[in-house]
Amino acid sequence: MRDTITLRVRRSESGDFDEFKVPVQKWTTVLECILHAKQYMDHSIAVRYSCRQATCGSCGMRINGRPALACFTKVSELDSDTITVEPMSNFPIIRDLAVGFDRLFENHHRVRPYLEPGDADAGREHLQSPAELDRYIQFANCIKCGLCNSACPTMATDTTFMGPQALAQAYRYVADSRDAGKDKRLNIIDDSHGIWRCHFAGSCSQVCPKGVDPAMGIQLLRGYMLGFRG
Amino acid sequence: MKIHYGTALASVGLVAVHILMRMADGYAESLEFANVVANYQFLPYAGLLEIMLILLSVHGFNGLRVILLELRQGPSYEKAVSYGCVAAMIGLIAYGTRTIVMVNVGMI
Amino acid sequence: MADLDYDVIICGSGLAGLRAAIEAAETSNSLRIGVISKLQVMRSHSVSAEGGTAAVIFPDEGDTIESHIYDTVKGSDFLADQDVAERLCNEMPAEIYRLDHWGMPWSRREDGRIDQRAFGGYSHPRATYASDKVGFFEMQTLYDTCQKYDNIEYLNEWFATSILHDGHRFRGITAIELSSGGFNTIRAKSLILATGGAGRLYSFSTYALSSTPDGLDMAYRAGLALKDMEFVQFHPTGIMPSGILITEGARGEGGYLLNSEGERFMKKYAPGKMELAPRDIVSRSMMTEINEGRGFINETGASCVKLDLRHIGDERIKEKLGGIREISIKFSGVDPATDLLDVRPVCHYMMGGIHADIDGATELAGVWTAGEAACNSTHGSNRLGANSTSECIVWGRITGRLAAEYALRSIPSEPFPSNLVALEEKRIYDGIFRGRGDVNPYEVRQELSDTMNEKAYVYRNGRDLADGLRRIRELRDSAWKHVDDSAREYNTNFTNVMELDSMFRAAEAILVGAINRQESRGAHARTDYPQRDDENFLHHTLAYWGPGEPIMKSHPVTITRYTPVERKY
Amino acid sequence: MEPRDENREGLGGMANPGRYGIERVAYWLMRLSGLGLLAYFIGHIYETSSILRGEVGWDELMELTSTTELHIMLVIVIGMCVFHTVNGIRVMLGHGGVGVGRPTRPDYPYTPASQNARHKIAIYSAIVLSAIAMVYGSTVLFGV
Ligand SMILES: Cc1cc2nc3c(=O)[nH]c(=O)nc-3n(C[C@H](O)[C@H](O)[C@H](O)COP(=O)(O)OP(=O)(O)OC[C@H]3O[C@@H](n4cnc5c(N)ncnc54)[C@H](O)[C@@H]3O)c2cc1C
Ligand code: HEM
Ligand code: SF4
Ligand code: F3S
Ligand code: FES
Repeated sequence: MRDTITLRVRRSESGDFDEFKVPVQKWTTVLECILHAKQYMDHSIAVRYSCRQATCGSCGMRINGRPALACFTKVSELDSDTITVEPMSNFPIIRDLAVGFDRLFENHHRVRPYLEPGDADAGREHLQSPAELDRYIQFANCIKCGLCNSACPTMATDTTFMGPQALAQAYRYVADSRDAGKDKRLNIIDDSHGIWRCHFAGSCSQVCPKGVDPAMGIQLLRGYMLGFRG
Repeated sequence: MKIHYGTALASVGLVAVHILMRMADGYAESLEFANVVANYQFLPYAGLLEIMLILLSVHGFNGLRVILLELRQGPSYEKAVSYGCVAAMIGLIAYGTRTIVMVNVGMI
Repeated sequence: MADLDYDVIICGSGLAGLRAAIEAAETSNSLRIGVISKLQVMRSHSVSAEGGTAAVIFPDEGDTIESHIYDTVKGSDFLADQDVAERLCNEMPAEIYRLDHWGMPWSRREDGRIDQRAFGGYSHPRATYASDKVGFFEMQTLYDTCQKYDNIEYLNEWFATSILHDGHRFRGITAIELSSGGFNTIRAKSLILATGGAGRLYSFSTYALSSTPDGLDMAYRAGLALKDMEFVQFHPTGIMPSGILITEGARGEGGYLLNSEGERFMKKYAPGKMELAPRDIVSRSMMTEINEGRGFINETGASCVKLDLRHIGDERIKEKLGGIREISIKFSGVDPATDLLDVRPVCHYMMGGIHADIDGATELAGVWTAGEAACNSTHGSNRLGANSTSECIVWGRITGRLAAEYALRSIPSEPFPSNLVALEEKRIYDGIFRGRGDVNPYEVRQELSDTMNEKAYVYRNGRDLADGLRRIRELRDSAWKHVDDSAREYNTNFTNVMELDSMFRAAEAILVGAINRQESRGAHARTDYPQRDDENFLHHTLAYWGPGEPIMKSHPVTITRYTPVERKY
Repeated sequence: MEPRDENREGLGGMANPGRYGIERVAYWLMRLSGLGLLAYFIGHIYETSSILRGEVGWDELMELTSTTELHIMLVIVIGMCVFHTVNGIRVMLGHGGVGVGRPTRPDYPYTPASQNARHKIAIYSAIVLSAIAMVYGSTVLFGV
């Protein structure tokens, strides 16, 4: 086990990397390394974080080239003496590792991410079997970290693509047995920069830290639109 | 995109036939002038060529359009790409059709 | 300096804040509602809540609201205001169904009904759950539901710094936009403070790194009281070494706590409830075991006990405790289906907060407070698990409605207190941002929270507390007030110093409250005063800001139907 | 906002197949082969139009295109065509939601069901088939 590693942080002001030697232990996460560098070596590193347990979705960044959550990546897993952290691509940089999410939030908003009420009785619960729950629960795990959008090849060039995050959320609500808003949602994503811009490259699912598998959601959703699924 | 899938699906069989024809009587023979002309003048085959021409032009240029639309955005750019691709598509179809029709009716 | 204008401003976007936003938006679509959060709104600490939300939804199976009320009051060691507890329990069932209609993925029974699990201190399984990510799913449900309303605006990553009032009523707040560094005045007619708990006062903590007392401090500096701050909950099962929470649901699903003799030691302390006794009792029992030499030593050198979930089985763990399974495998390298987890009591909740009445109203007209930041005395001296998310939702709704109605009829006549804006700007920029010093504020923050951990943990005594207070004041007076980083954009060092500034005042309120309360009640266990003393201390503590020290007062407990008795499980 | 300000990966991000799984390679090959085929297709239409110039013109062109370089090109086109077709069928099925797995509760460590063996096998088959076709094509074109 190493006891120090070299952390390379991409700085937005210089456009270059700054290097820090940080101590690590068996459990040290990349976020802890960055915070160590920030707190004791160079205060000016800008990074977003909060929960430190992979639930808030704040700390997405590129770690050794791949999009990942800093708090959910242990140094010991990376098996390397240097760790390079860069801001997530396909998001505008605010400063250093902190990027702007306006577009992601907007796209999420666009797909009507809420139950459209049917004719159920508001005074009690909908009945929903565990099997029906399982049909959408994985998509409900999305923490809006944006890693998928950062990995997607369409996102790399298309500024108006809705992106895997939002499309997977469209599927999350369509697949919910309590929802009555399928047609409206399908209409919204049937846009020239909507669902058709996904080419099933799968990178979104490979980087998703929560097992959401947006690629699956998107293809299943498209199944409805192509008439493969009822 | 539905057009894209439709044209792709439809052309799978046709392209197969087209290529198999090259293989059926040997690659070189199939390309001899007389054989080629005979093929063109055989109406069903000419029809097949024409359909394939249309399908693949639509598919190919639409594919190109998709890639170009993903590369850059903006209303005027997108319009230009779409019209450009449709124009190229029509041009290619027209050009190919001219060959097929003229050979078919024996204008060589 | 920009100037924004809303009808209702909601400061904090956890469960309480977002629930309030929806209610306010529904009250009238002519209201402009601003939700301001120092994080991106959906990333609030509430996403970390794991185990459940308490409500009585199976009266057909023998559960009663009455029993929920009594459990809450008994759990609070009789310091809860009983009318408030009653309101919580009465309003909750409808909220569970409302969340269901908004898309909450509640875990289900085979017949399709919403399921519930057992939780500490309850006489019925009453924790409504969604796997073990209740808070996360609730946050998602509320945030997504917020998307329906066009009259809610989000101020993502805006750090609120002070409350503006004209001496009679609320007029606005000041806030810094993190991405640009701009200092802004936000005018509004009413305010809901939902800034959450402040558990990062302790270094071993289940809280998000952003859970600091700056929200509480805003109220405190505006002259509002902080109530019952000495009551800090220590959750029995923080996993080593990170302190991330292993939900009480793990014991609710049948987990055991074991000491180094392999014994389920809870049988000595709460034979009736075993591992599902209230948290204060379990945490004290664990510390007693550790102090008496029957603990384990974790790899990190800290002492702990073991949590055994193996008999629950891999499949059930995956189904009901998927989140903690992920956490233990990832962060501690232990699969709960095959190995024991090292756990230790960990700072988890603040019963105290901004003094509020049963409606969540504070002492300043136009300001309400809800959620963990508020202390409307639902939880008294010890909160039962699963009652906090409930409280957030119920008082989110109540305050959302009241603040919206107030905004609809409010026409302030006094001039806008621009002088306060100027004073605040001076406090921040001259006092803090451009302060001088050579002590690293991050080190100070670490030391402060280590001190709290050492001196005001599960068991306390007068000497330690006084020591802690002295240490905190020494730290405060050292030269830490400065920010090396002069950039305007996304300057988190600046916010760190602001947070640290507030931590000193909050820590002081906790320690002074704890020193004054010479009894043991609920989460506040004094080894030098081991008994509860209803004669002298059956009252709430209020702390008002004072120039030298906090000004301490007391406030009566509302007792409606249950007279205090000895608390046994 | 310009893509550059957004820190978009740009063409390089789209065209770099190395960092993710074989699915990303397939995506990249699909695009490349599509464009390649389009280019060939246009050339092909032009080529065949020489038949209008009678037997002489046709033979002239046949002569002209019988160079080794162009035969190599043709072999590549065969490969592209087979890959594009086979992968195209896979992609169309996938896009319709066929064989992408079905939603369930995900358990840590998460393995995305859509990135499953069926699709990986299909991608490898497409590559292998196009290799076989290329070998066969060269035997025909270059004669053995
Ligand atoms: C790990 C963990 C697990 C828990 N599990 C459960 C459970 O199972 N059941 C249960 O009932 N309870 C549980 N709790 C308790 C419960 O989660 C919290 O009490 C509750 O989520 C608090 O919600 P809130 O809305 O009051 O505040 P929070 O969610 O803490 O939100 C605070 C908000 O205020 C904002 N804010 C703070 N200061 C400022 C400022 N200066 N300017 C602008 N914005 C500011 C923050 O950005 C944030 O948006 C748990 C707590 C923890 C720590
Ligand atoms: C006959 C069998 C063919 C099939 C089954 C087929 C199928 C497909 C499919 C499904 C796509 C969409 C890929 C995606 O969205 O990711 C596609 C794209 C494309 N195809 Fe074809 N195609 C065939 C032949 C051709 C031919 C002969 C050409 C050339 C004229 C061509 C040109 C293109 C182009 C340029 C694209 C766009 C590239 C992309 O988006 O990835 N295709 N094809
Ligand atoms: S789908 Fe996965 S990667 Fe994408 S935002 Fe959600 S959690 Fe993050
Ligand atoms: S990476 Fe992009 S192309 Fe589709 S499958 Fe995922 S959205
Ligand atoms: S800090 Fe919350 S996801 Fe990493």
